[in-house]
Amino acid sequence: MVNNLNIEVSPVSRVEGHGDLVINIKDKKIEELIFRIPESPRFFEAMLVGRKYDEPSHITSRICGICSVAHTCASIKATERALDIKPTDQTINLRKLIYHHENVQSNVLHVYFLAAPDFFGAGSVIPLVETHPEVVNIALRTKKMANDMVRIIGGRAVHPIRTVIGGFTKLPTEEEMIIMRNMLEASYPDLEKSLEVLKTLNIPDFERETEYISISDPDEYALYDGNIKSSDGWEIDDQNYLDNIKEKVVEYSTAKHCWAKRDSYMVGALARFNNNYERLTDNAKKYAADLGLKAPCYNPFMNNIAQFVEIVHSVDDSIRLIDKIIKEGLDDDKAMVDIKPGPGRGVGVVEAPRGLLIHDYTYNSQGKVEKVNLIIPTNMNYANIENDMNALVPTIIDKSEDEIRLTCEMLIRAYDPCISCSTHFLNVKLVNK
Amino acid sequence: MVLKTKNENKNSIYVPDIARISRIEKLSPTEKLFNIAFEDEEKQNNFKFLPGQFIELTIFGLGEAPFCLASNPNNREFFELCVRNAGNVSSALHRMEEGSKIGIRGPFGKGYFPFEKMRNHNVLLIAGGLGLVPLMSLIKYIMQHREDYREIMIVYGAVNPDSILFKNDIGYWSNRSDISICISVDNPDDKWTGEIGVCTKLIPRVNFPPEDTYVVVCGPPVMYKYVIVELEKKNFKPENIYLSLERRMECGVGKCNHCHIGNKLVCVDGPVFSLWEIINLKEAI
Amino acid sequence: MLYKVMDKNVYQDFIKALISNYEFIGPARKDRSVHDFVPIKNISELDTNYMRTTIPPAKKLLFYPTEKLVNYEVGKSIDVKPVVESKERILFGINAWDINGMNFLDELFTTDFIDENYISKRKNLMVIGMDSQPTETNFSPSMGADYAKSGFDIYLTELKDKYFIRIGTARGNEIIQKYAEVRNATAEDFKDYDKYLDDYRMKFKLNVDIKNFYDNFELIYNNEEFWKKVAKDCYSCGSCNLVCPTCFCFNIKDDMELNLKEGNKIREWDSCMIPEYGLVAGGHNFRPNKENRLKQRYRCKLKTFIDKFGKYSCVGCGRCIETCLAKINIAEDINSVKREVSV
Amino acid sequence: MSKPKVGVFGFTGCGGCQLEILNLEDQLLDLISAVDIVHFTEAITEHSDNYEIALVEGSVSTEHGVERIKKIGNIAKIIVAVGACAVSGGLNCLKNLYGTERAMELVYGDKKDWIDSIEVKPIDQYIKVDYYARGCPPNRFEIVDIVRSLIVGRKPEIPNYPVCVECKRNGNTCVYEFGMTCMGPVSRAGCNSRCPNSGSGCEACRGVIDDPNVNAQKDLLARYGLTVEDIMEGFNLYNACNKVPTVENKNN
Ligand SMILES: Cc1cc2nc3c(=O)[nH]c(=O)nc-3n(C[C@H](O)[C@H](O)[C@H](O)COP(=O)(O)OP(=O)(O)OC[C@H]3O[C@@H](n4cnc5c(N)ncnc54)[C@H](O)[C@@H]3O)c2cc1C
Ligand code: SF4
Ligand code: SF4
Ligand code: SF4
Repeated sequence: MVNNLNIEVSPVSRVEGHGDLVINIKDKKIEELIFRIPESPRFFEAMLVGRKYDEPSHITSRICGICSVAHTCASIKATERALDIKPTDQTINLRKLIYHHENVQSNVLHVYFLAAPDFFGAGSVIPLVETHPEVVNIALRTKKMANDMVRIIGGRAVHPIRTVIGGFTKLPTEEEMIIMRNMLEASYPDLEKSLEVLKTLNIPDFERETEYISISDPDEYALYDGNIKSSDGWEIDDQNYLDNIKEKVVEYSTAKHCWAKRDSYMVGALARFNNNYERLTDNAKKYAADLGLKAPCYNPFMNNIAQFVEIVHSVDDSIRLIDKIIKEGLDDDKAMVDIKPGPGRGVGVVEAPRGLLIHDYTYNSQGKVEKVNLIIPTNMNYANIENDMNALVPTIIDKSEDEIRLTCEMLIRAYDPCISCSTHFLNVKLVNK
Repeated sequence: MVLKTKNENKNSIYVPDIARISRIEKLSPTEKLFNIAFEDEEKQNNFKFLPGQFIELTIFGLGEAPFCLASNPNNREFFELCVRNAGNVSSALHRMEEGSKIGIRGPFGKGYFPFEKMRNHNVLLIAGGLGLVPLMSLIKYIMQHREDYREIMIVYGAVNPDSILFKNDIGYWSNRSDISICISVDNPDDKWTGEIGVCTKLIPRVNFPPEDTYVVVCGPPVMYKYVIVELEKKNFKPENIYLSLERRMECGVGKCNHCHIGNKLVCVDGPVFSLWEIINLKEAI
Repeated sequence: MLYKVMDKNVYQDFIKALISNYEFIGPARKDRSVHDFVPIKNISELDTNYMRTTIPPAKKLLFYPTEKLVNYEVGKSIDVKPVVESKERILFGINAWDINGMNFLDELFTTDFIDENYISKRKNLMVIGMDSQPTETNFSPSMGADYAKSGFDIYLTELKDKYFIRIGTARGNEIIQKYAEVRNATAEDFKDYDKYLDDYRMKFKLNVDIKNFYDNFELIYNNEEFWKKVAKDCYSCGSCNLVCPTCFCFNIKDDMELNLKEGNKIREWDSCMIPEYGLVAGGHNFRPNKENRLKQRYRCKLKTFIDKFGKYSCVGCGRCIETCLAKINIAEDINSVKREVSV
Repeated sequence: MSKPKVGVFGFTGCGGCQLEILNLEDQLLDLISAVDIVHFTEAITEHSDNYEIALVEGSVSTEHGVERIKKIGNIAKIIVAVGACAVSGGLNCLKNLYGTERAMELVYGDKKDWIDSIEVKPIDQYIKVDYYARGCPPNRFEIVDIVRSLIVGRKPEIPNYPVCVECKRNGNTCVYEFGMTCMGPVSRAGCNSRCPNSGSGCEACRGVIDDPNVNAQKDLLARYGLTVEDIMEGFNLYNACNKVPTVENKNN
């Protein structure tokens, strides 16, 4: 249909942050394809230098409002590792619980508020209030549940207060644990209804096999803790991430690119699903099957479905965790452990909603930060998005300009790129046309 | 436990009654006069107030503020408020149209201008700026019962000729021989032929005998100090000098304590006080 | 007043019966050295052996930090209705000075106008008093508030092997009749009680010289230097007011729901130590600096209500002293007014 | 009353403020029906340059950002700065302390020349701001309150009293009693004292009140063993762009 095409979407909306997409097609060939990020860099690695050991988790929480719990946890884990602090089991369980619900918060936001409008042909969730009120209400209720969970455990829905190195400044009460459990139980009907809606969606049929990397744990569907594992078969201890994960400033895109064994890899819900499918709850597996999601899945658009399956898993697993915590009893004496600041290096790796997140700190003898390295999931996906796009565009080159534009935007959104946290994205000054 | 439960009023003291603005008149660039009547006729008929009392006016969804009743207390059809556009409630009121609904609580204040005691005496009224508003209900009452009172004099100071309030009433009174009015402005314009400067300086010219005269003063906080000095020079007696005070008020019914000065609450014990009552209250004037 | 005595071993059953038959509010451990009055479901949660509570129990239950007063719907017509909440509750374990603080609020909220929001809750609140341990900052004996003469339905005093009971109201008497086995107090019991009171008073270590404060305050009132010194470190943070059992200042706000149909008048605790307290439209502030405000607070506590109700509006609980991060100390300042005057 | 047109804009920040708007839950639908949201990058595709109220999140840290904020300032009748980054520069200002050049070199090495990065500033350094919804993240109810006030036509009420007021209304035990420190006595309330509610000290993310008693705060923190440097570092967390009074009072 079109032979020459110049698409510029600026900014790509409904992604958290700010990214521009440029595609130049000449004679049905891609001449230039760039996903550029004018989001200004924030230099967290510099800001952290010299701060006291109890501050990085508060500061890095501000890297991203949407995955603030992930950053907080990665930061806490890195510091605890560096200072040789061992939090109690109670602390770990509560962290896992809050962690689940940031994942739910973020996945709900992404599936319903940001991605869903695409499938209903709307520009945003606002028109859906009129056309699909049921969907909007489910979204709001589920989001509220997850927000409330994070509020109860962390003190607020964004940038948690109570999660600190060594444990928690304040514990939820047993009454609150029961309230949370009831909220979780009450969410199942909505999940059922969502399932019915999601079944009707028309997900683009596109596949490209790539390397999938996530953390992994033999006992559970890993989100908070585990080894780094690749679908290509390798697995390493999280402290040694540098052995396999490489990062450098690439000139053609002027952004820090990550790669492992191949030239790009994917992280996020789909990667976790592909690597850890076995450890999902049976209920979540059932939802996956109903939605036609099977591991391994090579369709990046299915990332949205994987996110939904994770919501189900998080609800299931939270109920298990709550029962366990209630049974063991909440103990104020176990809320915090003593902290002795000193020198050391530690790495904290978690699964942020968007994928693998790495914090690496070195402390000096006064317990102040000397050196920092942060690797953020969207950075890791960046090259993979471009590779996907290069593979996708030729398959749809005969469609109308609008359709091409929308499909490309949908692909980017499927990745759920959280650009505000991409500390390494650069502002590209492009000279094209 | 000795709990006073005498007037077991089901209605909470914080619930306003609905009233309607029936007429709006612009008096100056910053002040408007509002005629208001309760929706409920019975309520309106039973609405009695004394000169000097005030009401709390609610604009629903926006806030509440106290305003003095400016009309003749004998007028039972409606009452008047004169409001300066000063903040949230007052500016919203200024944006309202005739027919709009508002909420009214009151009248409040045990302290009012003692129009009974003033009978058969001279009355000197001193107003600064917006201070004329609370005096209006007293003046209108006196003018209606003019024969009960002896000499009446109004001393009124305004910032400029434009800001003079109630020009119609003043014009009408000026043509009467049974009341004298001195008006002074701080900033005259070309057409101004009257007095210039603060109204305090008109006081020395008053020649009412002190033992036979009631004085009423109302104006901005700064005005009181100077006026009182002048009045004292003239030997007016503190128990015969009445002042209307203004403080921040949230409730109007003696609970929120914002208008608290010493052992007095402006809302329930005032807003009108005799000088004697507050003569030793630090912070009052 | 009726005087009864209850055996120690009856006590537990009495409390249990109250807990299961009423909404029962009592002291429970909060964090470390602080207690809080909370709904008690099980007698094991109750801890009457407390020293400190941050927010006075009566204030907490009768005069909420934020409270809806009026609700309205705005449409073609405007529909306004009061929001008055009232439920039957037992307040158990409140001490003498906090009861006296409540008595002050009772008087305040019924003088001139009756505040239904307060009083309807108050009428339904059954008060069972009990002595607690004074803190070092407590000077309630100086303020005449370490003993409650009224304001309670029942006052329990723990003696060696019995509880000495003062029954203040018919309602209290009914409860005792219904749920406890008691006998009339004998001369012996009164003697034991008398001895207990003497011993109890010995536990209060802080004394203030409030005797001539009423007049001395006038002398000191315009001494700017004195007040500047006293208020130097004040943050204007209002903590002293908010934790005080007799402080009652509030603001009223109108709030509309976003649908612009429904709205409320809401009251919220205010504090005379905050600069905005005396601010009026046009920007004039009647008490622009912290010296003025602290002076005002002391006058309100120690003088104003002598004129109005014949009593201090300070019961000497010491909460404001404990809570003040600037170490501003009402007890010390009363004494220093005295010292300043006598030199 | 016609619905005001509202634009929500993001600058350098974490997106958490926009997220707090999406987190309004029960009130979100009411908000959407009370105003006409014409621009909201994080949530909607359509964007329009026709708006009366601009809610701006994030601080300005690029040349491109300077142009954008000026454009918004020209269009909108009312500008609301939302969140610490927009209000005072927030955490981003720690970069200024480190030095833009040095920071670029540390993170990007010899490739630093491609980066558009300038000294971080709050938005009111470029345009006039009418109202400030402070905090990191801001209190979503306060954002609603500001919008609601603008609709009904009053000045939004933004507290100018210390966090201690809210802390006491919430009945908290002061964290100083646990040996911790807190900026509450000099920091602006409006957050509902959420940090002390959660058992940790206030970090002054809403900035300081108009007339803070800085000397008393310094003495207090010193009693808890903090040095002037510690105190400054704590203050700088969210307020490094501002000349906070503590800085000026350091030597007296
Ligand atoms: C007894 C009394 C009688 C008054 N009579 C009149 C009158 O007849 N005409 C007139 O124009 N003004 C009068 N005022 C002043 C008027 O109440 C204030 O200008 C008004 O409160 C401003 O309210 P606002 O909401 O517009 O201002 P804002 O500044 O937005 O006020 C917000 C709130 O602060 C309080 N407040 C602020 N300023 C004052 C103030 N000066 N006095 C009391 N409370 C204040 C009120 O509770 C008000 O709701 C009177 C005040 C009092 C105390
Ligand atoms: S006296 Fe103390 S508690 Fe009261 S306002 Fe001042 S600093 Fe705060
Ligand atoms: S002023 Fe202080 S000591 Fe007196 S009652 Fe209030 S809090 Fe207690
Ligand atoms: S915890 Fe902080 S905010 Fe609360 S009272 Fe103490 S100092 Fe004030």
